[in-house]
Amino acid sequence: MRQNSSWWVSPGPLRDSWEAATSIIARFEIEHLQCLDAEGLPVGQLPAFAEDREALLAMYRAMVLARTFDAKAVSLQRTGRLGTYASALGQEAVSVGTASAMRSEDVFLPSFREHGGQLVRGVTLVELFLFWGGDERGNVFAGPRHDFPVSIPVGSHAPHAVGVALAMKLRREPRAAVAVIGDGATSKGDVYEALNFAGVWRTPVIFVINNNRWAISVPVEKQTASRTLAQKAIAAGIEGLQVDGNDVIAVRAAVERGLERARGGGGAAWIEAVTYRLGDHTTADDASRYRDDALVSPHWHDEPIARLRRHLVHRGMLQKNDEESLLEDCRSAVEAAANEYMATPPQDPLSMFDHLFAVSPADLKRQREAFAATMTVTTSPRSTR
Amino acid sequence: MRQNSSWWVSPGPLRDSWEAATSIIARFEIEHLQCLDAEGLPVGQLPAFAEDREALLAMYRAMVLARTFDAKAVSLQRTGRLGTYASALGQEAVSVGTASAMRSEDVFLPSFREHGGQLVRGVTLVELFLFWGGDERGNVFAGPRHDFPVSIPVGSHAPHAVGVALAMKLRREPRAAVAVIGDGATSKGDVYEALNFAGVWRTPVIFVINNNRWAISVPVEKQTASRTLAQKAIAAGIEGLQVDGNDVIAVRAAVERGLERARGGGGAAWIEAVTYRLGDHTTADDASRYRDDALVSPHWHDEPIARLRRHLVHRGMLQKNDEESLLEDCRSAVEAAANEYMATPPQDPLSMFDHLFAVSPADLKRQREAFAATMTVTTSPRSTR
Amino acid sequence: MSELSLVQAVNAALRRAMIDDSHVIVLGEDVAVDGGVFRATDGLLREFGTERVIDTPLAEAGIVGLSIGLAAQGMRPVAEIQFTGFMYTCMDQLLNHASRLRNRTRGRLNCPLVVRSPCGGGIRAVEHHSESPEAMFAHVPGLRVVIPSSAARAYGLLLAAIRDADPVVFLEPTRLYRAARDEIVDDGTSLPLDKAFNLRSGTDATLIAWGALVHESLAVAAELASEGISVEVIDVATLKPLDTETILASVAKTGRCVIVHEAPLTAGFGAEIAARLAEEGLSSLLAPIVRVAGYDTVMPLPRLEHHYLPDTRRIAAAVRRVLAYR
Amino acid sequence: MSELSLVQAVNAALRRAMIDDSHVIVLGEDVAVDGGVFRATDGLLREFGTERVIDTPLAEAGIVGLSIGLAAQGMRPVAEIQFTGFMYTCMDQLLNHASRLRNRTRGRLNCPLVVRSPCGGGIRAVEHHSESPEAMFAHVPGLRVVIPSSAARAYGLLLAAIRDADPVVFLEPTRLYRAARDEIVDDGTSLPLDKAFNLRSGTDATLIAWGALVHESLAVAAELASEGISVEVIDVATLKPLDTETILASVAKTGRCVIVHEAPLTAGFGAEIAARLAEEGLSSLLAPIVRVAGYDTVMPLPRLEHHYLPDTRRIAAAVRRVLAYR
Ligand SMILES: Cc1ncc(C[n+]2csc(CCOP(=O)(O)OP(=O)(O)O)c2C)c(N)n1
Ligand SMILES: Cc1ncc(C[n+]2csc(CCOP(=O)(O)OP(=O)(O)O)c2C)c(N)n1
Ligand SMILES: [Mg+2]
Ligand SMILES: [Mg+2]
Repeated sequence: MRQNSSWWVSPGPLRDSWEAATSIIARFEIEHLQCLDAEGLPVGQLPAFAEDREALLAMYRAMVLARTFDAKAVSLQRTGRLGTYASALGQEAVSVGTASAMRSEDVFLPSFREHGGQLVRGVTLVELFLFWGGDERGNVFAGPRHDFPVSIPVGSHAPHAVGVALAMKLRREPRAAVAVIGDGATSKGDVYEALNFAGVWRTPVIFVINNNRWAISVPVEKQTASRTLAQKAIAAGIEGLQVDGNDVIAVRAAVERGLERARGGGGAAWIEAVTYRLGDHTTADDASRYRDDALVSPHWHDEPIARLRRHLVHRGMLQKNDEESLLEDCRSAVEAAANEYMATPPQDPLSMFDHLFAVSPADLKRQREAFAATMTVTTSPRSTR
Repeated sequence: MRQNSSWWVSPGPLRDSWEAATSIIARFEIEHLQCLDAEGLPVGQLPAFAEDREALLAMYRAMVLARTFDAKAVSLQRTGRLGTYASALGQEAVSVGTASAMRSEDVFLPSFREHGGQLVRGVTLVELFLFWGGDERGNVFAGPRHDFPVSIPVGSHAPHAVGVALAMKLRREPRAAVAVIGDGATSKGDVYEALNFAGVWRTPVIFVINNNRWAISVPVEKQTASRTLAQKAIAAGIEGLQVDGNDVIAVRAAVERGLERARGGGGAAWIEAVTYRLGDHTTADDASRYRDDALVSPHWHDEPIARLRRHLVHRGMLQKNDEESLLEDCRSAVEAAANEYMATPPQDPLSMFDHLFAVSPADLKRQREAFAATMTVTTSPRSTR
Repeated sequence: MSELSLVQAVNAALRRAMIDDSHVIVLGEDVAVDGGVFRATDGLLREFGTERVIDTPLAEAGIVGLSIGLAAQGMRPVAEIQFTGFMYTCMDQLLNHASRLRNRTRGRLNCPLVVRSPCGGGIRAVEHHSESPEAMFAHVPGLRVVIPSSAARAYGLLLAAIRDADPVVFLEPTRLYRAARDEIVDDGTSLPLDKAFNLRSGTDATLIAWGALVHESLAVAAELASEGISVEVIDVATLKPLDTETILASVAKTGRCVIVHEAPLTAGFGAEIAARLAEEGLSSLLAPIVRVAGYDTVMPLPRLEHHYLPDTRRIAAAVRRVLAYR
Repeated sequence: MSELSLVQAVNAALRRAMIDDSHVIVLGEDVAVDGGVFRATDGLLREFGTERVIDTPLAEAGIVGLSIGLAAQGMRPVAEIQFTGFMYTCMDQLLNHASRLRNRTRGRLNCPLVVRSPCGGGIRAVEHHSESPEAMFAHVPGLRVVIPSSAARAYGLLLAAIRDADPVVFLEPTRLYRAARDEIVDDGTSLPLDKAFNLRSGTDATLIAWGALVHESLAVAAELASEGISVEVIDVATLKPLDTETILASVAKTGRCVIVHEAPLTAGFGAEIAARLAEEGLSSLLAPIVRVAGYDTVMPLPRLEHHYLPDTRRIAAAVRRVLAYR
């Protein structure tokens, strides 16, 4: 029997201060994981993969590639050669750390800000440009055939991840699904429903929350009163964990552990990766309307690429010329892809009819024919960019 | 720095058993409240209202009235004089305890199994019969004008409760909204969205979860992996509490405390009341298809009316003849209401057109006229029951 | 060969599909242990086990959403939504994802999903248990929409829906669950998903209906036959894709058309059929089209429900009206 | 009097309504500090404060659901759903509750709620940002559906919607947000919610449209006028309740009718208009009705989007077709 617990005492006036006969029936803790501090120095022992220089360099390169892609995409958008684009500036560790933990046979279900992870998974730069350039062929993914395309309706892919994972579980495959969602997405009912399904069925699914602290103009403090996003897992009886999302080693370690548990039958995991959105929400957004630069600038010190670089340098794993050639590699890969993208002719407009059904119904075929007839009337198709 | 926490160790094989650099950043406890044990004996000191015999007798009477209504409703349904009906057998304490804690100016938003609470709020027996008899006038509520009608889509009224509470908060009224939902409803996204809104805006709303352990044929263990339903509040940064839902004193005490906090600006509360559905899901259900009587019978010992009766008898607050007259009162009130219900002629069929809009559009008026014309053609209206 | 009710036919088709294809799994609220609140999935748990017949938590959007994930992974989920009134929360998943996954990925991923749900009124149920939202689903590119009106058609069309490579919304009229019965050979023969059923041929007028009201329409045709009026009755069980040919051919013959549905009139699927006639069959029309539909009101609670539902009286009056037009 | 764009007219109407009635509050994602992603709510936070202009968490069903609670308590919530593609999750709340609360309680509770949302394509946006689901909302008894096509109509209709005692779905064509401009006197004058706008009178054919395509329709009428063809253009800005009279009167005069909308053809709202003509205006029709609509496909991503959207070429061809019919 207890009294004066938070329920009975605070907040608000205390009137009925009788000795309520309560007992504690459940306790929970939320942990935070960090492997590198802001200066790139190890905090405690590092996970095994961090002994492997190649593994670290691969992640470093992936983050740099993502950021290079990002800058190019923004500049193409500014000059009218790409559609509205969501930059991932400063959040590369969440995406890259997550995807680096996965096996190729796993399935990645990204939100619209996980370019880095998609690249790690084998989506090509050209595919990414095509997608953001408004071309469905950007979702064809010659590489990861089972990965999902970007999900635009926030959080709506969370239940898909549970279904993918359930299929794997029913077939007894040692695979898992990994969905990335934003902090804003954690307010959505479909995400919660997915989490609850994942909990009760112990499906091999990992939810990674890219907590970049903003949902467009809404800071995470106005998104939810829960002190951490990790604790939302408690509602579904799932293990939740918070990681430093600017620490790519920590992100990868957490997701790897989650995947390992999931493959071993341990069920779902929910990992909040705390990072920061350094740029605008998208190219259509002007963040200066709702947040001061002064709020943003301190976070530049924490950004994940510099942190890993400091770590690599500290460990003598990255020389100046390594870095220069890596940067140059990324730059030329991105330039080449951008050029290939821009040289790609648009799809045949008739393609809009051809992928709704495995077998087109007669009705739709007729509409296709009617459209084809109007096409031939037009002398030259209007410019598409 | 810690190691060997649940995240890193269990379940599943332990491979990367490096010393993960985790720290605990949040801790939570879930309390359980009981005021009367199964035998009706006090557990610890009782809340102030429990010193008041009238208050306890009023709750006792309300539970008995609800159960009497319930039995009559089931019997009318069985004989074709009422529609499908959801019995609240065994769950009267949740409903009555909750409503007894409320002030008349608060707003009650019940699920379809809270007849007891509705009666306490001032909904009449005749209104309840009309509603379950398939007559919209049963939702007119001469008494609690602002209370919501029963919500049939499970959990969908949870966001309404937040809106009602927000209106109260914006107007700085010391009022609160109280929504009752089932254990099954806690799986729904809209309920979670509502909870999250309530948390971040600290609206004066109390969610009471009637955890009767079943959602039709699905036991709560198959509904969610969360050990308690109370802990779901943690996801929204709200205080959660579990109470013994067969202990009407505990339910009322918890809801009263929640309301008091809410009125004092303390925001929302989420109270799981653990009880048991002793009957079928509804009159359309046959629970023997999915659960053994042997599973149910032990719960008869815990049922709330007997518990409060034992308590009252123990404290000398209820004599045999008090009880007989109380039972008789309830029975005759229910019989009178049933007769009044059955004697109530159906609404004018034209009424189906008259309440969609404050001002009917021309189109709808024309449909109404066309319908009226077909009505006059009919010689005698078909029997409606 | 045995006589089955519509709900038994659904059950038989599910069973057949599960025997034929191990990827078919059934999931939904109360579908496993309880066998479904209408018993549509009765016995499947016993026969196919807990990994193929799955009771879900109470969360319709999630059920459809996770079924999309299952389908994208090559499974063939058949999800039950307990009543069509609880399908509106699934709209987002159906419209934004199920119907689009193939197109979005140019065929790389696809979504062979069936969402079954009991629809329509007339069973004196509480609110939200009597909905007819077929027009909304039919408006969604990439979805197929089916509403059987007989046990035999339920069997054949459900099999086709489950075998189809794309998402199908399969609405089952509750009013017919026990009332409609047929002799059915459970041999796995499916019916095409794009052909309307000409149930009774006639020369004076065409009655177009689907779902439960097919029966009222047939009754009216029979009634009028006794007066020498010959009414053709078409069951548009596969609403989408719509079999315009069968409709146009019939109206070309009769020149007069009544369209019957239970859903509210405005923007109901009857409008689409009328529009196609006004576009492609205008010259055949000897009389204005008449729609007999639910009113633009909320279906009343049971005591007044029968006033809302189109009945033989209203249908017969409409047929007489189109016949009287000169 | 000042020239305002459509989005500025929306802003002005919101401001006016908030000045006039302290119960009006605006809520939605990014509506307060950011002023809305299209700036429709710009400046309202500064003027009316955090208790009347509320940034919400990211949860559309919840936003509409809690707005119903606010409305039932006598507030006048104007909720913004950031894009119509994210309104499908609100379908349940709109259809099962907002539209029914008054009827369900025989008028004891009611729901004066406006849900605003930018709709339609043509802004080269990512998927789900170009939807036209008006037909679905128009099918729901108890909802009003409005789509303005000019700044002035946006102003007058939004004021009317906010003052109306019942729920209104108010869809704003993004393509017109900056493109459509009018001189507007911000004096609080509203427009009726049940009258179609006859924007150009003509005698040879009737063009019926709503939303952004009203402009393409007007352009076609102007183009054809130079050839001596006289086309009447009707803007059905208040889709529900539908002003059938104005449509019937026009077609009675012209005998020929083309209906234009951006949403997919099948079960789009054009079907309802065609159906009403086939029911009540058949004898006026000198030619088959033609609908120029989106195809029954998913609106393509931006590179092919313009192939999907009905354009002046398709509309003009349709008008010529109905005119050529003898
Ligand atoms: C369901 C839904 N509602 C609204 C939007 C519009 N929108 C796009 S991104 C965004 C904010 C998302 O925030 P968060 O989940 O934190 O992801 P982030 O953008 O920060 O990566 C919003 C509101 C959307 N895409 N989907
Ligand atoms: C959204 C929704 N889905 C399904 C149903 C059908 N249904 C009615 S009650 C019920 C179970 C509800 O369980 P719970 O929330 O525990 O409440 P209880 O019936 O136990 O009081 C279901 C599935 C419904 N009414 N609403
Ligand atoms: Mg974010
Ligand atoms: Mg329950």
